[in-house]
Amino acid sequence: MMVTPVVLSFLFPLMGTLILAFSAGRLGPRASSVIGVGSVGLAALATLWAVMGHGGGTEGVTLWTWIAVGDFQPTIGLAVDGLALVMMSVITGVGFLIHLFAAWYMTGEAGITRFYAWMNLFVFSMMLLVLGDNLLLLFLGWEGVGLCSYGLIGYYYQGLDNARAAFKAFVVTRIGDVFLALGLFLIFMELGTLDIATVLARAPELWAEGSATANLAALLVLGGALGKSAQVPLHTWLPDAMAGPTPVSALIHAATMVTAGVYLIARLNGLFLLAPDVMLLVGVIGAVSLLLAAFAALAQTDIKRVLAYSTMSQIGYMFFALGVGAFDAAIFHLVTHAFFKALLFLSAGAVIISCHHEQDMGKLGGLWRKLPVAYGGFVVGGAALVALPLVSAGFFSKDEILWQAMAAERTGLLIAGLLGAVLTGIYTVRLILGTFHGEPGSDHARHPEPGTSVFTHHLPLVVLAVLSTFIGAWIYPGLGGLFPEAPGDTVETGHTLLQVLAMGAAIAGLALAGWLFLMRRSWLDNITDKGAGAGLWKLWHHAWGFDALFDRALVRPWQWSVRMLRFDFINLFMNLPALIARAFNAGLVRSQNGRTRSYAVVMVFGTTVILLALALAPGGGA
Amino acid sequence: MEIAFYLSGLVAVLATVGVITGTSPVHAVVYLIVSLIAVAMVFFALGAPFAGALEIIVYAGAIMVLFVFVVMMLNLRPDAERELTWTHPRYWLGPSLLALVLLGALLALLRQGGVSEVIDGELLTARAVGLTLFGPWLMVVELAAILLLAALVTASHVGRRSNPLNRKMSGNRNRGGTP
Amino acid sequence: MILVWLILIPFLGGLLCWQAERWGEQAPRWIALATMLFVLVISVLLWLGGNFSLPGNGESQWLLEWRVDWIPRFGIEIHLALDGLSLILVALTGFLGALAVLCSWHEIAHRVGFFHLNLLFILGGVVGVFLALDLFLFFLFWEMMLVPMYFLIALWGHSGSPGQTRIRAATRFFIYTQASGLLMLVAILALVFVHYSNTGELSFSYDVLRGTDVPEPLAFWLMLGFFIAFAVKLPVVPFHGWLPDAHAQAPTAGSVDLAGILLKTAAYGMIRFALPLFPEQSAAFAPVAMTLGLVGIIYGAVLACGQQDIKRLIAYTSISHMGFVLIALYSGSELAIQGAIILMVAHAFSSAGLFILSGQLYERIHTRDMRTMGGLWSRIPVLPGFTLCFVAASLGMPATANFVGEFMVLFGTFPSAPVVVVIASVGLVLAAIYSLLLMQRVHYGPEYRPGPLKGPDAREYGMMLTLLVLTIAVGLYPQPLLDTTAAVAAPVAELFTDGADLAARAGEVN
Amino acid sequence: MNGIPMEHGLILASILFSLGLAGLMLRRSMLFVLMSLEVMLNSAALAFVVGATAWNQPDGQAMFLLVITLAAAEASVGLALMIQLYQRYRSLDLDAASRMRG
Repeated sequence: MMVTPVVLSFLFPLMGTLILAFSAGRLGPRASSVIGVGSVGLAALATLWAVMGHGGGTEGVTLWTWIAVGDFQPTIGLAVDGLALVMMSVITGVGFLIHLFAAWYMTGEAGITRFYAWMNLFVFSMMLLVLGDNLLLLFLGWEGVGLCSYGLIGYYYQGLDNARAAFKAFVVTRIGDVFLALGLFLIFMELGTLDIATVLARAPELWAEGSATANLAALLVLGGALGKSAQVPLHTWLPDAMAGPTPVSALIHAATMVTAGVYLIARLNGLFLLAPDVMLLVGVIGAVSLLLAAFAALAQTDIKRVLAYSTMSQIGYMFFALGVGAFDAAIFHLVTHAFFKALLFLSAGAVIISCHHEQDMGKLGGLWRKLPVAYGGFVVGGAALVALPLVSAGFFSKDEILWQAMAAERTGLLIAGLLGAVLTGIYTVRLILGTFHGEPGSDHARHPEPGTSVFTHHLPLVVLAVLSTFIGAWIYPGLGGLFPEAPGDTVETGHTLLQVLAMGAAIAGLALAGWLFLMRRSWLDNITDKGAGAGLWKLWHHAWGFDALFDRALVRPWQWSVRMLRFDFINLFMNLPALIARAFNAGLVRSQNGRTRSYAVVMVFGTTVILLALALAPGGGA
Repeated sequence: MEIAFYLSGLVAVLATVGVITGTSPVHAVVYLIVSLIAVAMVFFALGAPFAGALEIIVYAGAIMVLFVFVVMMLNLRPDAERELTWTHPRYWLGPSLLALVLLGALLALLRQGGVSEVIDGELLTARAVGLTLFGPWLMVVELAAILLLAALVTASHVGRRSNPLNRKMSGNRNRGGTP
Repeated sequence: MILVWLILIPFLGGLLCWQAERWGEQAPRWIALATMLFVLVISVLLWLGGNFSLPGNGESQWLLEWRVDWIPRFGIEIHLALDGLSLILVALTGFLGALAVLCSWHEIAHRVGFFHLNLLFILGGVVGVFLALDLFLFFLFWEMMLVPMYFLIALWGHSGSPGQTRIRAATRFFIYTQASGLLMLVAILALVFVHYSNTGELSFSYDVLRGTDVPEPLAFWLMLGFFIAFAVKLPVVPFHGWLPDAHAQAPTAGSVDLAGILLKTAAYGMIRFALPLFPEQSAAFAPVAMTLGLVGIIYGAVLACGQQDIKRLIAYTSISHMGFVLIALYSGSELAIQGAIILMVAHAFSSAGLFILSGQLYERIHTRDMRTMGGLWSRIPVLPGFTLCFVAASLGMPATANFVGEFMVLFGTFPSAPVVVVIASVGLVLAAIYSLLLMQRVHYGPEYRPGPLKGPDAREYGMMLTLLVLTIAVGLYPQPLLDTTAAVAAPVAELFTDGADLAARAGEVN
Repeated sequence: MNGIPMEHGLILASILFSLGLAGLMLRRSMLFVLMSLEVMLNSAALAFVVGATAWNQPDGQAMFLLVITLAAAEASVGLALMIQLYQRYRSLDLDAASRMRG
């Protein structure tokens, strides 16, 4: 097993987890945070080294053959190419900053060792997911990430609803995983292999474009991606996943895990190109999730839930890009999104800790002078989120996506994208004004204790803030070579028109929100109190009622059937022989009435029957 | 000689019916003795004098006398009222029908049997019987003797008036034993 | 000759333990432990020594064979044979036997010698089942396993609710298996008589009976006789009634043995006897068997979620897992059958682990009712961590042996029965639900009763660690197991192909 | 005088046998049961003798002798039991002694 930087990059988190897991309480909070942050830091360095040493193309490293039975030969092998390196740098880079911030965030919490063990295991699984050269190893990372998100969401396990949120997250993502598994089975049956490179090579030969198998395979893979990236049908777990600590939300539900679906579709782009209408479906789902989440984010009171819906909508943008065929743009947006969304979450974390775990916007307010760093992070992150022209990283990546959509003549999607941009502007401004301006809603907010330690509080926020500006966009290496021809590369006309449109949308959103929340606050409040407005606000608050629908359609019947079946009725069939035996017994006992004469009669009856049989039997007689 | 056979046969059957339907034990025993003697007569009619003699001496003489002793000892009176209760057809209809069916079956078997021998009356002397008894059948005779011995022991033990089993068991029911 | 020793050692060890009780309570435990480790060592040595390549034509498929006439008149002989599959299962028996002894170190206090006698007799019977090749001898060991198990549950078990006493559970277990064993005996005898009427030679030997051509209608019933006997033990849904009661009332050692090995004897019996003896009928019966497997998966999972008693929940999960094995055995693909064997080993580790943990929980909080548990994570130092690992194994988390087994089964069965695989993968979601339910109601959630409890001592920690390391090792590198059983799975898979064209369709792809 | 056909003898024996059997089943008092038992045994003996004289074989009569010894033994034991029954239940009614009920 050659010790290349790539192998090192995912061994460090594994070692970190093992040390922390098997320390069993011997490590104090400081020691465990040092190990936890250190291992991810080393992984980041190893990734950096790998990036430097990477000469383009795909370097494969096969550790050992996992299973070898007939032609089912998945190996534990790593394939390092541009895409993998970009993902690795995001995971380890942003991951390291989040681990650093978590050291500050989790001071004073019980069980920090367990926290960092889970976080390191998460980074390890994510690295495996990204590096795996065959679909089964990818699936290993895929499920590992699910388990770690269960562990981390349910970190405060004392609270029953936290544990229930973790349970829900795992089960919903597991449903997606089952779709992916079925996709794997179909791919193996049809193409005879699981190795990603061979799959992408063999698929076009064996499957005609738009053929039933290609569509089915793409659909199943899409199902898996939806589960993990929390898109429309399987998205209900993301808002509840905010029950975990904020660094967890930052790492898992902003930067890495939710982007796994995007990575999977980008990685198997050959498969999707064979099924154009499934590609369109991806785009449509992206657009729908984008709008749905944007509207929902408008009506949230908890700042973390606003950010959760914002993540869902930004990932909607990435699916939107994938659907249009702009794989490179999707990954570009994934990277920038990782930066500014992590920044937003960490700043929110800073606010929450400073205000003694107060998350409700109503109770916050007037903090911008007292928590300058957090306020700065929110402003820069918000700007990137809204894609403030020329300054923020978000502008470049989102503009690229919209441009690709326009070039691919998907006008319907384009309009949805622009509308989404406007809505994003509105809820971001609402979030920032609600949290930092106006009157402090509670005494927690009146005198917050701002984070002071430079290394673990200010450094991550500042670095992420820098990355969220145009510098972040500039760092992105561009993966043109890896992906097939994106629609926008050939078409030239209309690019500037689109940029104007995109800028207009962003600024319009900002202006509208500013006017509404600053000037017309009272008018806005009474709209949301009366009839139609209140109804709409409640509908958006509960994210268009998906959660309630699933609960009534799936969860309640399941619980009912479990209660009904607790009394194991199939088992009753097996009691039948016992009942029959007991019935016979009761019948025969009555014949033992103790009177000798009745016994005599029975005996005589027996002999007569035998004699009659002898007499009447055909050959009877002598 | 046939007339003697049929006549005594008839007497035997009638006497047996008398035994079954009799209410007083003494009449029943006497009917039984008559029936046994009638059967002995049949033996003589058939030409088996040794069997007939044995029948009279052992069967009628010994066993029936034993019965009479017991009947006398327990001085059983005809308890008419209990006997009457079961004369109601529901009691005796079932078993007697069964007996009839059995008889029918036996007769059917006999008719099918194709037994064509005819008894022409020449005697089977006691000597011949004695020779076979102590010839090939010697073992069986010894066994019969042992059987009698066993019966003797059992009867004496079970029949004893004051046997330990009885005293312990019936200590509580009829105090003071029987007269 | 080693084979005979493999069977005799547990029996002799059992007797020794029984007598050793006079020298104090510790003696039987050490003797029992030594015996089982001895069996384990022998089987591992055999494993390292033997070569398991596919037997060329001519040399016999058995690694070791030992034949001696027993009752020549009926053609019954003591015919013991060892191949890849039985070797692994014997090693598993040795290992789980040692675990069973270890985990009942403090749990069993009264009549320790007799307990270990029963325990070792069960294991001896199981080793006999795995080695016996003569049908009569197989049936003998098949029945011999039951009696000591009955005593184990009846004498050392702990009663659930007043209605569900351990005697009732033990009797129910005994009757279920005994009655189904009777069916198998009838099938064996019928087979022998058919052979006798065909060839005039009375013999119970495996190879001879494989050759008999049984008239069509009768063959189906004989196959059914074998199938039901193994289905009761597997357990397949309609006949599963005995498992939850037996597990709930059995002592920890009994549960570990029961779940770890006794269920595997049924699967082994199917691979060795039910399928090869009646290939065409089994192929025709495959859809029914697969549906039963599916019902087992779904029904087991639904019931598992509804349980209050922790051991009953684990018992129902075993029913669900064994549903996968049943599907694999009747899928007719070599990959699936290899997967089934891996799943058997994996299930043995994960369910043994969960049972040992529930035993340790019982020693600390003296209850198995999950309603009175909760928030144990902070109260017990290391145990919840191990429980989480074994729960992850039982829900089929990759890098654990269960995942490898389950996914090989699903990959192998997909070409021949896609619909079955789709429904079975719903079982994967249900597996997640009941496993996490177990974890949540026992270790997470608000504390039911405060107060720290003592952590695992060296013995418990060692057991848990070995089991975990084995699960992860097989999960990441199952190749040694796969190579040993390759020689077994290939012929069993081919049984179906000459009958049906199912696998042929999968073959033409690559 | 062409002799008595054997069937008649056997018919007589079966009539006596079924009469004894009916008596056995009908009567409640143990004495009558014993007596009908004697009648059945006697009819069996009769059949033996008829057989013996029909085929001129002395074995039949030897068997007759054995039947009689058996009848004697059985009668003695029967009567002893009857005495016990009488002692115990003060009556000869067989149904009284039905403690062996199921």
